[in-house]
Amino acid sequence: MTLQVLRRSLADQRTGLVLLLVLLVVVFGSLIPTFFDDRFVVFPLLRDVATLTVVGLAQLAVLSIGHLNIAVGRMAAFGAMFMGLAYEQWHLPLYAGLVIGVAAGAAIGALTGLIITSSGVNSFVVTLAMDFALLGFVSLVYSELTTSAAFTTKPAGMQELRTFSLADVCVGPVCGTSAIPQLAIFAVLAMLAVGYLYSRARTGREMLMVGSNAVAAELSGIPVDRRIVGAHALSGGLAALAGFMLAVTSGSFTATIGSEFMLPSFLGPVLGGTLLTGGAVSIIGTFLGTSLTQVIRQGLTMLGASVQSLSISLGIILLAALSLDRVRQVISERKAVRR
Amino acid sequence: MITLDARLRSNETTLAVVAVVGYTALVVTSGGSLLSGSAIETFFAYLAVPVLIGLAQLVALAVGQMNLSVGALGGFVACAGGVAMAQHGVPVWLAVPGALALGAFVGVLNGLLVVLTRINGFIVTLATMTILTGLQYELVGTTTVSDYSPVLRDLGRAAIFHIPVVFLVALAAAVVLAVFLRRAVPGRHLLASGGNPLAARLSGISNNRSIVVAHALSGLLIGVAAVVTLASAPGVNQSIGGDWLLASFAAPIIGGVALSGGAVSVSGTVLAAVIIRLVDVARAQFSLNPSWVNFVVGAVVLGTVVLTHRRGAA
Amino acid sequence: SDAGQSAAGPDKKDVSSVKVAFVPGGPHPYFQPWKAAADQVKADFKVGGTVFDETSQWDQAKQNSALNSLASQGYNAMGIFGVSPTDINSTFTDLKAKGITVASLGSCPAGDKDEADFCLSTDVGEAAYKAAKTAIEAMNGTGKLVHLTGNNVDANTQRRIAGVQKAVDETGGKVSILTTIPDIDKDLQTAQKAVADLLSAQGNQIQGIVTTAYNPAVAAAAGVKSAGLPIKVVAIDDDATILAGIKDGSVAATIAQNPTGQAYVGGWALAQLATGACTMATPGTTVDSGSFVITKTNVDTYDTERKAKTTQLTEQFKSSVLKCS
Amino acid sequence: MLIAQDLVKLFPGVRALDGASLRIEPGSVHALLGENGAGKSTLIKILTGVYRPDGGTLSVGGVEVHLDSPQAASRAGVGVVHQERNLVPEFSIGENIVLQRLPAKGGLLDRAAIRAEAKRCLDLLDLDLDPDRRVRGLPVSQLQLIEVAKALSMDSSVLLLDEPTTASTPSEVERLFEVIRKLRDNGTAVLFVSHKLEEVYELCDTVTVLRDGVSVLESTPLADLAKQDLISAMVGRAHSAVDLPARPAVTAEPVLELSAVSTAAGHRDISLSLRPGEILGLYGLVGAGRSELAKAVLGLSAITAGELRVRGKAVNIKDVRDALRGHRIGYVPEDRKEEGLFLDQPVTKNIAVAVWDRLRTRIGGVSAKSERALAETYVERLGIRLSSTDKLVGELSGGNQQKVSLAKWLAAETEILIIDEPTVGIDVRTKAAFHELIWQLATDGLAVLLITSDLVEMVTLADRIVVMRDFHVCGEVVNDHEYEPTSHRVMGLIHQDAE
Ligand SMILES: Nc1ncnc2c1ncn2[C@@H]1O[C@H](COP(=O)(O)OP(=O)(O)OP(=O)(O)O)[C@@H](O)[C@H]1O
Ligand SMILES: Nc1ncnc2c1ncn2[C@@H]1O[C@H](COP(=O)(O)OP(=O)(O)OP(=O)(O)O)[C@@H](O)[C@H]1O
Ligand SMILES: [Mg+2]
Ligand SMILES: [Mg+2]
Repeated sequence: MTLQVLRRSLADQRTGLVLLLVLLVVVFGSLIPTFFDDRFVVFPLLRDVATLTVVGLAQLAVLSIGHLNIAVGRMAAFGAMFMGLAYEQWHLPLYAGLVIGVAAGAAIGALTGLIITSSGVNSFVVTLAMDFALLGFVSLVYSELTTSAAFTTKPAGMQELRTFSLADVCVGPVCGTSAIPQLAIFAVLAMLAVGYLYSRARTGREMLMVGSNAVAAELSGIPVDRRIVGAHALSGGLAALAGFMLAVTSGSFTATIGSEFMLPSFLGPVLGGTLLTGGAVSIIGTFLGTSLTQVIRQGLTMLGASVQSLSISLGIILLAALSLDRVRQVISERKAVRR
Repeated sequence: MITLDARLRSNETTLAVVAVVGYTALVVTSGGSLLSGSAIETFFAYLAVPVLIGLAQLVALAVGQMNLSVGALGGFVACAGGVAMAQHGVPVWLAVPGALALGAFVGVLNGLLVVLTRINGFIVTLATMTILTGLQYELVGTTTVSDYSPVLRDLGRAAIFHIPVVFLVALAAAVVLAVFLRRAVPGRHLLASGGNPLAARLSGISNNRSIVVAHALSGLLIGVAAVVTLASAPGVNQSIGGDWLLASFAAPIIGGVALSGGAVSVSGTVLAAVIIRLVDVARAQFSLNPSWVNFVVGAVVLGTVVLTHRRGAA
Repeated sequence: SDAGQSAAGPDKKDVSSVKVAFVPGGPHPYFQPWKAAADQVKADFKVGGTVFDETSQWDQAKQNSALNSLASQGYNAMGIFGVSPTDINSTFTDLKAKGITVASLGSCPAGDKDEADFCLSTDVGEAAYKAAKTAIEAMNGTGKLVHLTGNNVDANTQRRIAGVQKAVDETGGKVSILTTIPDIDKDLQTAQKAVADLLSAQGNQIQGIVTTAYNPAVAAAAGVKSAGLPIKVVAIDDDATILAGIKDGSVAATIAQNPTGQAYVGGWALAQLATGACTMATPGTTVDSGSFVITKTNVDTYDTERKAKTTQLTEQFKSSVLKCS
Repeated sequence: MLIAQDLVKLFPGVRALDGASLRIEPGSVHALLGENGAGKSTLIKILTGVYRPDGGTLSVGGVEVHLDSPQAASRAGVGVVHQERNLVPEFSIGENIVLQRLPAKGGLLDRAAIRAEAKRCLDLLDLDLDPDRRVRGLPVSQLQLIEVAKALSMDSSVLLLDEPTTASTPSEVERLFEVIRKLRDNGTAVLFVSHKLEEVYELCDTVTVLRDGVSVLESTPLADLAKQDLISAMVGRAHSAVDLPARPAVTAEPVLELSAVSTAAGHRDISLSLRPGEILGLYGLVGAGRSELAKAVLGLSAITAGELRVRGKAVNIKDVRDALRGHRIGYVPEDRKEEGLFLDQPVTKNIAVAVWDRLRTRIGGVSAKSERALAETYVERLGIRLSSTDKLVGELSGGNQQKVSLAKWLAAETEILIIDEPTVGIDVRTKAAFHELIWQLATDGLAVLLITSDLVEMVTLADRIVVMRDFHVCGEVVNDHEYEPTSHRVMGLIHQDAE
């Protein structure tokens, strides 16, 4: 029994990620005395990890059906734009604006899904075109409605969300740690919801089956088109949530929100074991993959890496991590055979 | 039943018609100024790089791979060539083949990494992209290198009957690539690996070799694009290659190349690059705000996608 | 300078306890003089340390992360070029809340409020105005002008567009703006292509080009030269490529800014504030670091003028911007 | 000539071969038999250098060889048709045929040579196909023959055929056999894998039987063996095909009726009716439009005229979901890999996919426990061989995959079940079990529409047989379960229509 658990966890890609993550944290921690500084290092690091994990989940949602979302960043900008509008033009409270923005993101995602299902054209092409359309549209709205290309109105609670940690959440006399930002709660909720969706809910499981074999899914009574639209809507909604988190972190709602999302959106899920071909997702893996890249970046920055050595080392560590993973896979396969 | 071949061909016809109609419309609205020698020269000069990077992506797509490192590799090779000539006095006759070899070499590395680690090519090239971006910055920092080989730069501006030499280079690359993929045995092996890797393997074709060859060719074509950039850009700096990635996908995909591998269209890719170029020209001619251009291009593509690809009996 | 010695007293920290970080928005030629200035600040004012960190890569999130890392390493004074003018005030607020002295260098936050202790920067609107004026002069006061610039959805770009517009308005219709092309600063080839297409479509109607971003400036200089059109190009900054253009005549003029002065004077003022030797007379004051028209005539001498401006800036800080005990 | 000795092959968790031996002689046709998953395809893949054995030796012409790649095998003179289709869809038929040795002249493909060589191989099989035509879009039966042509082009001294006839019409099979005999007479050694024992007796001289990766009968002359001996060698016990007892006549009202239906797929004027507890056979030659008709019933192609009635009510079925939920109609597709299964998903999900609604816990999620329990029920009921229900379906042998595909629809508990070619590539024992199962399901009240090209199977199971040709119905035969007369009447209908 325990042996089997051991073997299974050895064969799991995520085990490698956890080990690597622990190793890196130990190495950086011993090299950099201030690496565990909760105000300046851990808190902001976790805030970024939280945001990028949600970005990763947004990509994961479409990877589950074997699609890609090239427009993930721009959907974040689109959703964030509605939040900005809600606060600046309609004077809505924080969470009302959040709901409107996420709904707008989900709507644009659903529209993308509808275009894909009604035309049968590859998602790469459609989301690429959508990326262009949104890039133009969002800029136009901002230059039309604002003078400094940003919605700067901050509704009540936004500032707190930016700086508050679990230390500000108390149950009786017991308060949380000041290292964990409150913003991370959004990421945890998103992970729980998406995790439940794909492991337990029929809808999410059916999305995975669509990713695995769309024809068989259709012939098994799965409403394939609806699942495709659903996955894209989920992707858009999560992207908008990530846009919100980024806007809260950086301070205002601008057209450039999400322009840096594309790379991390793939890194997290793929490092974590989500297939690009569809049919398998890993939510924890997405979190681990995102953490890994952010920890590497943070550690290297603190070690005083220059711009160039930062990218070079990041690339090399990624390759090394994945190659190690490959070695581990080969070993665990051998073991299984020689049993 | 419409075969894919026929569909590809009809796709190419459509693209050709769109290109001709678009060009004619721009000529008419410009009052004919687009027919002047210098306008034609400008039109084609900036087509060379899009065609080359589109082809570089096409080769990778042919085996079912993606090459995300096109821009980073192109920028790196261009900067390496520029720095070698300007700061280390490497003569141009050595620098140009050197740049091509460097491109191909990094391509081979990409391919070998994919084959040896069996990591998805998407991820491998993502990692090499990051590395190459760093190397490019390492080479030039924030400066623009421009005082290198006048011979090369004259060639970059030279034109034969108003057709720029750089465009002819791109066109020649396209023709050679088309012949290679259609008629040469290694080219067929490459497409077989892309079309059905298992069948290819069972027929004695090494998929690993196909992948390495495809990445090497992709790198080589990027090397050519880098040389063209060296010749025709006002100089090379850290920003070179920054906008190549999406452009490299746009041309082959609009041109009818399958993302899953095995089905390619060189002429479709070239035609798609022409159409994308027409959008630039229109933007300059009508002084359009780039935001509007992006929005309209995106919306029009989405609209046509919906209208022309209605999933019917297919 | 002996300004560093003024920091002494019971409730004041020693100047060697101050570590100053200079954080540009990303890798860009404009910031390169900051590097030397940072070393100069360390040498001249005996601060505990200086660093130049350009890892932000033009991403506000990455810049915030870099700033926090620096803070954790004990940097308690920072001169920052905010990536996003509308967001940088939040970053300033955060840093100040953690006891860090902050200056906005090279660019001021959008809006009327500046949460940093002070902003020492080129007045971008003013610089664009000067550039346009110079271009109009070179065009002999009539004709059509084109404005090439950077990211359209950036508060600074909007200020530049307004600056150019102001100069054109002052001609009373003799000069008009043919077109403003934003979003072409991302990379050199995009800029080059945009310039070439512009010249090929409407080149014979254009008398002047004013550029307020780096890549378009390089591209415009080269494009006009190779097209052989009699267009006057006014560029931005004094990168070697552009100075070469001025010397060979392909660039009529360029507007140099004063990054060295920003970092040097800014670094000194930061140290004064961080030790507690001085306080701001009015917190959040904006000081113009100066912009300088360079033409063929002063291409070899403009730096003297700029150095004078830097000296004048130090005086200005001592006399009116700071309040020192 | 080709001798394999004590081959061992391990896959994660499976000993696919565990001491398999075999000896193929020139000038003879050697049958390789065994149940699904016995290791036949694995053995062939070792003989052709696709897999490397974990133990054992191989020799060709008395020389020990190590075939570590498909090239090495073809150099050693071994040609093969694998069980799975292996053609490059975007290439022409000609290029596919000569893919292993693309002829070149001056570095470029020699198209004329390709065409000539392809034509030669196609002619051998009497196939009238244009070598320049693209492979994509060709029907399965032709793909299979093109693969045979591809194997022939190698002029190999050993030819291995892994179930080459599963998709062929009787005349195509006959044509293929003639070619095989000709090759045999010219001294080629042929290995032939099939689950159809009639074919084996018609064609083969010697036989090897694999059971669980071991050769239980090795290179024995076939003439000495009765069918029953072969079957008991394969299944490991005496096996007698149960004669299914006659079933009571069905009188209930029809649950599924088509009257004068025409479809967008090209069907004209199709009428038939199906009652609960009845097995209605739909027979026709390959391409007669039976699968398409099933898909039209499921709403996958539009009904353009006529009426579809379910339980007496005219209905308009939108899609499979509607068919399943609204009308309790299920469909087991013929192409299990493309249409039936999720190969990279575990067996559990493959079986439960259509019934997740039923497996929900109180708080609404699908319960993994009841999912597993459900899967295990059907794994046991259908005798699916696997080490764990978490195994990916793609790792099962062909026959076991087919069982999973059926299990999904049994689990869905439909009242009307359309079963398309259920026993293609299925071994005798499983086939008998399948027949019993289908018979039992019908007896329990399920309405079964059975599409099969296997006339024996049809006569064994169907109560009535509707015969189709060219997308229309050309007649109906009441099955008296006597093979000779019934099959004559069925074939008669097909041919009468042709005149
Ligand atoms: N690639 C593989 N990975 C893991 N297991 C495999 C693989 N290929 C085959 N097996 C296993 O090896 C065993 C033998 O399979 P094989 O395909 O050789 O059977 P077969 O005799 O050809 O059956 P069938 O008649 O159904 O085609 C089966 O248990 C199968 O599950
Ligand atoms: N000779 C052919 N050439 C091309 N396509 C064909 C040919 N014969 C049949 N088809 C295709 O096969 C389909 C119709 O066959 P269908 O599978 O419905 O028949 P079937 O009677 O069920 O045969 P099978 O026993 O193979 O399932 C159609 O899609 C048709 O286009
Ligand atoms: Mg088999
Ligand atoms: Mg059929």
